[in-house]
This record gives sequence, structure tokens and C-alpha cells, in this order.
Amino acid sequence: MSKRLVEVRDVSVVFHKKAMFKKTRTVEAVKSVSFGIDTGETLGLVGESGSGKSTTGRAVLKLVPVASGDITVAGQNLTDLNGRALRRARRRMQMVFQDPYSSLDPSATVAASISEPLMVHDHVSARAARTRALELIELVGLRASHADRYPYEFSGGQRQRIAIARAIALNPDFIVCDEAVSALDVSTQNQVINLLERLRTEFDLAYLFIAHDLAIVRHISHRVAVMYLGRIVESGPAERVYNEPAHPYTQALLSAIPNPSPHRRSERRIVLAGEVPDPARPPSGCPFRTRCAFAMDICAERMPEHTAIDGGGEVACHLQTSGPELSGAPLGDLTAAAIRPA
Amino acid sequence: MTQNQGLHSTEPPIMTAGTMPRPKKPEEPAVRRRRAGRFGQLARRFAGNKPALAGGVLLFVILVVTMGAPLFAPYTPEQINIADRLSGPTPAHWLGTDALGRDTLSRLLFGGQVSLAASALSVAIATLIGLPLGILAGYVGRGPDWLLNRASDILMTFPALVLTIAIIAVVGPGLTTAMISLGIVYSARLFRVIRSATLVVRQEVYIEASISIGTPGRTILLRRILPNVLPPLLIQISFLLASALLAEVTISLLGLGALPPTASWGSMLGQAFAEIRGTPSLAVFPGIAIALATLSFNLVGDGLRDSFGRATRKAEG
Amino acid sequence: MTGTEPSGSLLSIEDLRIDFVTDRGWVNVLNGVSFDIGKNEIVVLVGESGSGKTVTSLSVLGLVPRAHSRKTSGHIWYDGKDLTELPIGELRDIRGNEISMIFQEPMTSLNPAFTVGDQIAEAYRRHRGGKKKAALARAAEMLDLVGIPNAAARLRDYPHEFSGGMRQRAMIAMALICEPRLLIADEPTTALDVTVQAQIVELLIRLRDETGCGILFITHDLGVVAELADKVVVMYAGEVVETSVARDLYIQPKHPYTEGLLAAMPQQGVRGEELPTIPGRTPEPWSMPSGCRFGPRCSHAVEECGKAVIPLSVVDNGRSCRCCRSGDLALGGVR
Amino acid sequence: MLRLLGARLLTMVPLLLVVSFLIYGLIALVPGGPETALAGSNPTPEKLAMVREQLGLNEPFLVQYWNWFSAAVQGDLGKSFVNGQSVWSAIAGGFPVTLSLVILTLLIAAVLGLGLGLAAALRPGSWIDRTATVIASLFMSLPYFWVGMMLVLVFAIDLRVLPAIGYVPFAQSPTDWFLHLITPAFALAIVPVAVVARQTRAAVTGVMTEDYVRTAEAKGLRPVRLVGKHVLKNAAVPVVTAFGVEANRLIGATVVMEQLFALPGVGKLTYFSVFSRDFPMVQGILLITAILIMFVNLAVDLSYGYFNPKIKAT
Repeated sequence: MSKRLVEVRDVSVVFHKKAMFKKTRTVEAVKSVSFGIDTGETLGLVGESGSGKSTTGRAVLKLVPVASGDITVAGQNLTDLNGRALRRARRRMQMVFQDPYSSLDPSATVAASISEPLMVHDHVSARAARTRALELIELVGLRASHADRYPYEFSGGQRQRIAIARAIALNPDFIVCDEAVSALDVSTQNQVINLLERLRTEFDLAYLFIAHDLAIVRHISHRVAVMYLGRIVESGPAERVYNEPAHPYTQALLSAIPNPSPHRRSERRIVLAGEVPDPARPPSGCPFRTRCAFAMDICAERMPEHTAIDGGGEVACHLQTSGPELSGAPLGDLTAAAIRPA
Repeated sequence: MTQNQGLHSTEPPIMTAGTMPRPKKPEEPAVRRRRAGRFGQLARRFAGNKPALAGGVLLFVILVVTMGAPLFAPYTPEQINIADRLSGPTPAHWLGTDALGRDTLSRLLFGGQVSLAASALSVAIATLIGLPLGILAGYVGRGPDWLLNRASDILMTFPALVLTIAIIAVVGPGLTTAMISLGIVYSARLFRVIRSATLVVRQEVYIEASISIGTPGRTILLRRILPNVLPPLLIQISFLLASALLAEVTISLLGLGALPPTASWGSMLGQAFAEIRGTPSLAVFPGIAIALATLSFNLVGDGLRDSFGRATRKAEG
Repeated sequence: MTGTEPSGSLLSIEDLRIDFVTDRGWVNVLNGVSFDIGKNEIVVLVGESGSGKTVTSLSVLGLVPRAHSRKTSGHIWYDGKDLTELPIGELRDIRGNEISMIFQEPMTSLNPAFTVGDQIAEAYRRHRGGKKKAALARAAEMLDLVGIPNAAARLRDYPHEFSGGMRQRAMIAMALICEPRLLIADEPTTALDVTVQAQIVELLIRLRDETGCGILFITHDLGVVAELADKVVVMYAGEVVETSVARDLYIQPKHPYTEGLLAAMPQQGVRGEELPTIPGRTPEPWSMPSGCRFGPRCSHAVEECGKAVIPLSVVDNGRSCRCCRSGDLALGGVR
Repeated sequence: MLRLLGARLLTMVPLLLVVSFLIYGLIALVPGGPETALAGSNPTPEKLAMVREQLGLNEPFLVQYWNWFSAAVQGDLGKSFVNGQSVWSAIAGGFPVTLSLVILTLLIAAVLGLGLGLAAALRPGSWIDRTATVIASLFMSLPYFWVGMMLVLVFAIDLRVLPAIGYVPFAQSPTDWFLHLITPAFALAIVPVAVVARQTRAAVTGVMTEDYVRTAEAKGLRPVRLVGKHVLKNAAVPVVTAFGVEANRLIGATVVMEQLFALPGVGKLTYFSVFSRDFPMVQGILLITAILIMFVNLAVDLSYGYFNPKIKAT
């Protein structure tokens, strides 16, 4: 336990959008993001659309070109790996995708999909791959009789189980789950979450769990990182981030979680004005300042540094460092007075 | 249908006029269906589609009678019989004779061989060029894609028929040259279809999944992309066969393709036009033969398109 | 709180049964759906995929395609008229005028070929007539009302120039431009980010307070609507299984399916423990179980549940429930 | 819009250069060289050399091309091998005939194809839809020149209500112009009618299932406005594309049709030039055809921007 498995340092991803007769647009989708994940640990990565969370997940697996920074998985530095060496390294890390309807090849049977990693990496015989595929099918809670069927015969939840079986086929150390349950119905969603949790403890897996649904992330993550416009604005142990959010954006996100309890109706909700800015034209300084109720002059000038905070983790917010009259004051005391409902 | 829904959609797609509520497939289908697979399912849907089935049967019959022409034809196609020239349908000559007294039925059967083989030749050439290049351009993108696209742009600046005729002007008449050049012209059309289908497939998450597994590019091309661009390819091939047949007929009709005394449906029509006042039946029967063959290709193409379903139609662009 | 006397109700759905034609012939998708919406009331219709909630909402305005569906019984009463029997011309006069609707996908629900202003103004001109210029001015007011800055200039934008949240605001502006008495919102926040979702919910509550229209809000997520709903209608497999005043439903559900849905909300889970699930999945319309449709998945099921058809019966205080054990079960609500 | 037009015209320039180069290059492939076409049936080496000299074929290929291309840009496409006539004036002489035929054909295709497709799309599954589908399938499969022959057989030979062959200029007698063209135009139109009808049906039924059509329905719009405004503009892109493709194909088909109906247009000229190996004429025709088709494609592309503002933006 608690051996560092994944180390991501200052990773940036830049996309170039070409258009005829127009300037090439450069979008820095991920900006010097750093985090680590221990063996057997789940890191929840949350953010809204356009926050760069999915791109970060792909960058860790080098599925998108990484502009700068270092990625180490299980002691192997992926940064400069390419071609065959990269393909080989991929056996230790896998991915489960968001849309269960398109992540399986419609022309391949379930068994064929699940055996793909076995055939590619272990060069096992077709028969051995099939035997293993059948085991995996039962491990994720489907029946062996499902092996020769095609994806269209399955529901979303079942397809996601098949995708998970494919991901764990090679006993990887690390799986990126990119919105793995967000396309599913509430009751099915929980079945898949429980499966993921069971597999994690059974095989000592580490997850990077990417989601926009904060309630789910809270349930399964040991630590949480919050992204906004390509940057991690706050990270730390799940309990600390959820109970004492330090960044105004985290606070707003948390207060936007739909609250099912009618007892707590009176609780103040922070409704953020506006929407996430265009990632191609991010605001100067702190990316959140355009929607932040506490924005100060300095926020437009400088990107705040990541600072360690009590209770664990880091936050990138001027309020925590150089907020003149706020220095040292815990943010929680301010919220009630300062936040106006929209 | 389901993949068209938004990320968070949990409700079946909404119906407006024209759509049908498509039920999701049941969890436990009939036991015997298990091994049927995607192409088995396709075959079942195709057979359930009456026009498509009729087209398939018609095509089969046409192929059998033309390829078996030596067995079925009452005369040889070049047998001249001046005494019986330009006869209408008679018991001896069911479909009549031409200006040299040659039997129209026999010439139709043998001519069909020539015409169909010629169209198959040009479509085969188009496939051999268009399929690999289309997949290459769609999968690799960047430079090769740009270059191949410009090349197909250039080929598409000319009507297929005009370009083929121009090539004939240079290298001289003859069916084989004509069909080879036609095949090259058609390869541009096929290239476009395959390229856009590949682009669609390449965007699919299951390709990214294969990459993330560490599957080599070659395996991805063969096992993931190729099977999934087959549907639009098959559809396009059946339509191209219809076009190629028509082009063969046109070129031979103009006297630039099949040369006398070889019978082809086109050359027969060309000769018939001169006699249309006296012996209209000479023009009628080849026309019907061409129409039936074209119809069968089109019906099969439509049937495939319907059987492969909506997703494919999108890929065709 | 709201009383839902039939006399005071704005819209009343009564025993609605609808069949769809599929590859397998006619299948039943709505089976005896009944509930009322009162004036100025927000009714939330909750259900998972295949529950029939969207079909219910579409059938109010007759937007279920007639060629592929048939009504086998039931009425939708509005203003003394049965909307299901109303001639299509009269129904069109009600659509977008007295009753209007917004949809789940703001990205695809606006026509990409016309400007936003044109599409908002179009609803107004259809029902109120007048010059295009006047209608556009009115559309600008509406955009302003739903919180789009610089409204007059943005009228000339095409939908693709709007973000998701703004498009949903534009849809709301379009729906409200004729001051309807009822707004039907079919999963209006599902496709949006959490912070934008919160904005839209706040906006709907504000607009209800300002304009006094009733709202039928369709969703699959009980969490989204806890603070919005006056009344909740829970649907499962084409049937209403429970109706209740919102607060009571959350505190003490009467139907085991409602209990399951509430427990399955991840907010309700205890860290480190397995999340509660409802085993199995919603039955397909052509393979409905006999008796209680939730029976095969229900942990409280007894032999009786598989036999007779269970009616929707009044349990107490205006609540109704479709469960033969509603009297003897004590189910848990939210914590 | 103007900027876009200018930009698109600019991209046509390199394409035109390459295309013209290929067209001129074609004659380099002639077995024995193009001079064989002009030197008679049994040419002596001296005669061949003389012809080469006359045609400037002794110059380096690139120089030859440049001479041809720069003259072509100034409107001089050379002279016919066969009768010494200016290529430009020969093409210009046949152009009105071919243009008349193509435009009449496209008109028929538009009226019948759109009508049929729309009628089918608005009542999917009805008898109108089924009839239209059958008609489209049949029309797709009929060889157009054969249909032309059959029409001549019925209307000109048996019924004697239409002239069989020949052409009368519009300026001379509009009625005769029309009567002479209607048969070939109708025969040419059958495939475009089928294609346009199918595209229209597919596009309209596709658009009818879009969310925004349901939105418009929920607004209370009546069918005429719903279809006339919201559906048609969105369905137009594939239909216009089909028109573009068919226009391209039609230009090829006129070669046969003008031959069959003895219409003195560019198609007949093409056929005659190919048969008599009149290379300057073939080159000129190819060049003009390529330019025409580039403009048709440009018009189609520009129309996308109108029908779908999102395309314009990207």
C-alpha cells in the first residue's frame, strides 16, 4: 500500500485547431497539471465541461500528445516513449470510457473484445484467450453464455461491465475511468461503481476517476482534484475537500450538488454567474476570476501559486496567499457574508 | 439510434413524425440467434426486405443465364443468316434477328457476359485503388490525406464519361482500355466514400480503446477499421456496378467500346437505333436487359443500405 | 402547500394508455397514467429510462407521432377540453401559447439555420400576430428576462454562437413569450454542467413566481428537484407508482421503487460501503411481468404481487401509491 | 461572403493549373505522337517531320504547354486538326444548344424530383410514398438513351406529335426549340428526377426527426410554415449537392444524347472530335468542361453557407 504508482508533473496539452483562411487557434487544454496516485488509491478528478479533465486522463495514458511535463507510471517514465515501447508500456495502464455504446467495436463479439489485450500483449493462443475471457466475463458479473454475443445485444450497464473486463484483462496497476458511469441510469450506475470498488480492493488497482458528478466522486475517491479551465485549482483528501473546500470554485461546485433532503432546503446555494470561458481565450491571471465573487485586482494579474493548506492538499487561490485583508482568515467564515445569491 | 443521444440522456429518443420508437434489444434473445453475428443479422434483414430480395434473385438469374450463355443460347452470337434478317420475334428467333440475321436472344446472352464482365472490371479496379487509399487517407490524415484529396478533386473535375472518352481519343477505342480508365475515374468516388467512412470510424471510441490497449496500428486497421468500413463499401460497389454497366453501354453504343462483331448490350443498342423505324424490337430487348440488370444492382444496393441501418448512411456522407 | 382539487387544477391527466408500434407489433408504453397539475404548481415527473415519462409529457401537446402510436383510453383535461380529442388545428393554437414546452438537448432543439431572435419571435407572431419588428422587440425583452446580457444584439446570433446554458435560456424565453399557463420542461438541465444546471433551476423557480405559470418538470434525478417540486409523480415501466407532496415523498416514500431511487442517489451513500442498488433492470414493454411491474426487482415482494394487477390507490393526505403492501411497509426516506 | 468567394476563387487557380497541365499532357500519351492524326493514313517520315514543325512539337514539352495555356487564357484554344476552324468558336457555337438541353433537364428534375420527394416525405408509408419509391427505383435503372429511343419511337414515329431529331434555336422559334428539346431533355431527366426525389425524401424525413422540428411543432406552427421554413432550409444541403453531382453527370450524358438526336451541341462536337482524333478540339472541350464544373461546384459550396450558417462559420 501507499506506494507512489503514478506521478504526473507539470503536464500541459496544447491543441491546434486549423481552419482554412483563418488563424490557427491554439487551445491550451491542460496547463501544468501535477498530481500523484498511490497503488490501490482512487484519485477523483472533477470539473465541468471544458475543464480539461478528460484530456488530462488521456494525457496520462499518452493518448493525446503531451506538450510538456513528465509522466511516470509504475517507475517507467512515459514522457519520451513512442511507438512499440509505448504500446508495451500500456499493458500496465488501461482506460474505461464514458460512452458504453461506442467503446466496443460493434462488429466484434464480447469475447473478441475482451481478448484483444491478451492477444496483443501476451500473444496467447486463441483458445487460451477465450478461456481467460470467459473468466473475466464472470468476474464482472455477466454470464459465460454472453461471450459470443455482439454489443448491440446488451444494455448500457452491461456494456460498461464488458469494457471493465477488457480493462482488467492484463491485470493492470492503473485504470483511468473517464466518466465511466455518467451515461447510466441511477440504479445501474451504482452497480457499476460497486463493481469498480470490488475490483480495486481485490486487485489493488489504482483509479483516476474522472467525473462531473461530485456526489459519486466523493463516494469512491480517497483524494480529489478539482479542475477549472485546464488547471487544477484545488486538491486534497476527499474528506477535507468536501467538508472544508478552500477554493471559491470548489465551494460553488459543492453547493450546486443537488440536495435531496427537504430538511436542508434553507441552506444557501451559491449560484455562479455566467459559464466557463472559452478555453481558447482564457482570462488573464486566475482563470476563475471572471465568475468569482471574491475577485481582487491581483487575480487579473497573476495566476495564484499552489499552496499547501491545513487538512491536506493544495489550493491555487490568492485569497489563501496574498489576499490583503484576508490573509490567514479561513474562507469558510467569509462565505455567508460575501456570497450573494445570483 | 442510441448513440445519437446526449451524454446524460436516459430516455429513449424522442419521436416526431416519421420516427418509430425503436425498442432496445431484449436481454435474452432466442437461443439459436447467438452465432448469427452482425452479418448474419444483416442477411436476415436483407431477406426480410422484399425489394432487396427480389433484386438479389434477379441479379442471380441474370448472372446464371449470361455466364451460362453457351448452354442457354439457341445460336452462336456471330452466326449470320441474311435470309432471316430483321425479323421480328418468331418461333425460331424468340426475340427476332438483327440486320445481319443474327439471333437477338443469343446475342443478348453473350453480350451480357461482355457488358457485365466489363463493369465488374472497372469496379474491381476502382476498389483496388480506392479502398486502400481511402483508408490510408482517412486513418493517417495530414499530408497523404491532403495529397490524395487533391488528386480526387482533379479526377472529379470531369464527368466520368467525358474523361473516359477523352482517354479513348488518345489511346484508341477498345472495351478494356475504356473500362480501365473508367475504373480509375470511379476510384475517386470510391476513395471519397471510404475516406469519410474511415474518418467516422476513426473517431469512434472503440478505436481509441484499441490504441489505449496498445494494439498495433496494423491490427487496428485490419481488425477494427476494415470490418467497419465494409458496409459503405459494399453499398457503393453495388451502385458503382450499375453506373459502370451504363457507362459500358454508352461507350459501346457510341462505337468506342466493344467493337464489331463482338456483341455487347451497348453495341447492340447502337446498331438498333439505325433500324428503329422498321424493327423497333431490336432496340426494345437490349434496353430491357440493361434496365433489369441495373435495377437488380440498385435494389441490392438499397437493400444493403437499409439493412446496415442509419449509422452506415451517415458514414456515407 | 398546494391543494390539487380537480376543480382547481390546471391540467388533469386521467387514465392515459398509449401503445406504440414496434418490430414486435403493438406494445403498451403508458398504462393508466393519472395525475393533476394545479395552477402555479411545480409538478415533477420522475423515472428512469423506459418509464414513459417523456411520452407522457409529449402526449399533453399531442407531439407523440400519430402514425406509430395509439391511445387506447384516457383523457388530458385542460380548460374543460380533452386535449387528446381536440382537433389538431385547435391544439396548435394552444401549443406554445397556453401550454409550451422545453426539451432536454438545448444543442439540437434550436434550428441551426435561423437566428435565435427569429425563432423566439416566431412563436409570438404565430399566436399574437403583429409586425416582425414588434415581435423581435418582445423577444429581446424575453432574452433579457431569462438573463442573457446584451439581449437585443444577441437576437441576431445563430444558435451555434450560444453556449449550452444560453441556448436553454433562449428555449425558455421562446416558451414563455406568449405567457403560457403551463410550461412543460423535459429534462431541461440533464445535458448541462452542474453550475449551469443550478442557474436554470433557479431561473425556473423565479419565472414561476413572476409569471404564475404551472410547471411540469420531467427528470430522472430526484436530487435536482428536491427544492423545486411542490408535488412529485414517480413513474416506473409505463405506470405511475407513487404521487405525493414533495416533502412527504422524500421523508417517507410509500413505494419500494421510490425508496430504491432515493437510496441509490450517491449523495445518500455512506463512504466505504457499497452503494445501494436496485437489482435487475426496467422490463421492456413487450415483456412486462404480470401483476406488479416492479415485483421481480422488489425486495419486499410477496406471492400476491405477481398475481393481480395492482391499482393506484389513495394512501393518505392526497398521496397515492401502486403497491399492495403500502399499508404494512415502513420504508426509509432520505437522511 | 465576398471574402469567402474571393478565397474560393483563389483556390481554384492552382487546381485549374494542374488540370490544364494534365489535359495538355494527355496528347503526349498519344501513341506515335499527335502528329499522326494530321499526317494522313500513310505518312512519310518527311511529312511527319513537317507536321511536327508546324505544330511546334519540337519545342520542349513545358514550353509547348505554356504556349498553349497562355493562349488559352487569352481565349485562343488553337485550331481544329480537321477543318482548321477555331476551337473557341466551335465550342461557342455548340454551347447554347448544350446549355438549353442541360437547363431544361435540370428544370424537369427540379420540378418532378422535388415534388415527388416532398410528397413522399410528408406522408411516409402512404401510397404516395410507395408509388414515389417505385418510380424512383425504376427511373434510377432505366438507361437514358434507351428511354430517348423509346420516346422517339412512340411520339415521333408512331404518334407523330413531336419531331424526331434536330434543333431549332430559341431565337428562331421558341415553340420549335422546346418541341425539339423536350424528348431528349425528358430522357436525360429520368435519372436526376429519381436521384433528387430520393435525396429530397431522405433529407426531409431526416430533418423531420430533428429536435428543432419538434420545438417548432411545440410552438404551434402549422404544417405549411413548419415544412416550408424549418424543414426545407435544413434539408436543402444534400438536395443541392445531388443537383451538383447530376449537373456534372449530365454534361457527360449530353455526348450520347446530342449524337442520338442530332443536336449540334458541344456533346456532338466532343464525339466527332474524339472519333476524328481532333486533339486541339478535345483539349479545348476538356478545359472548358473542367472550368464549368469547377464553377458548378463552387456555386454548390457557396449555397451551403446560406442554408447552414454553421458551415459558414467554420
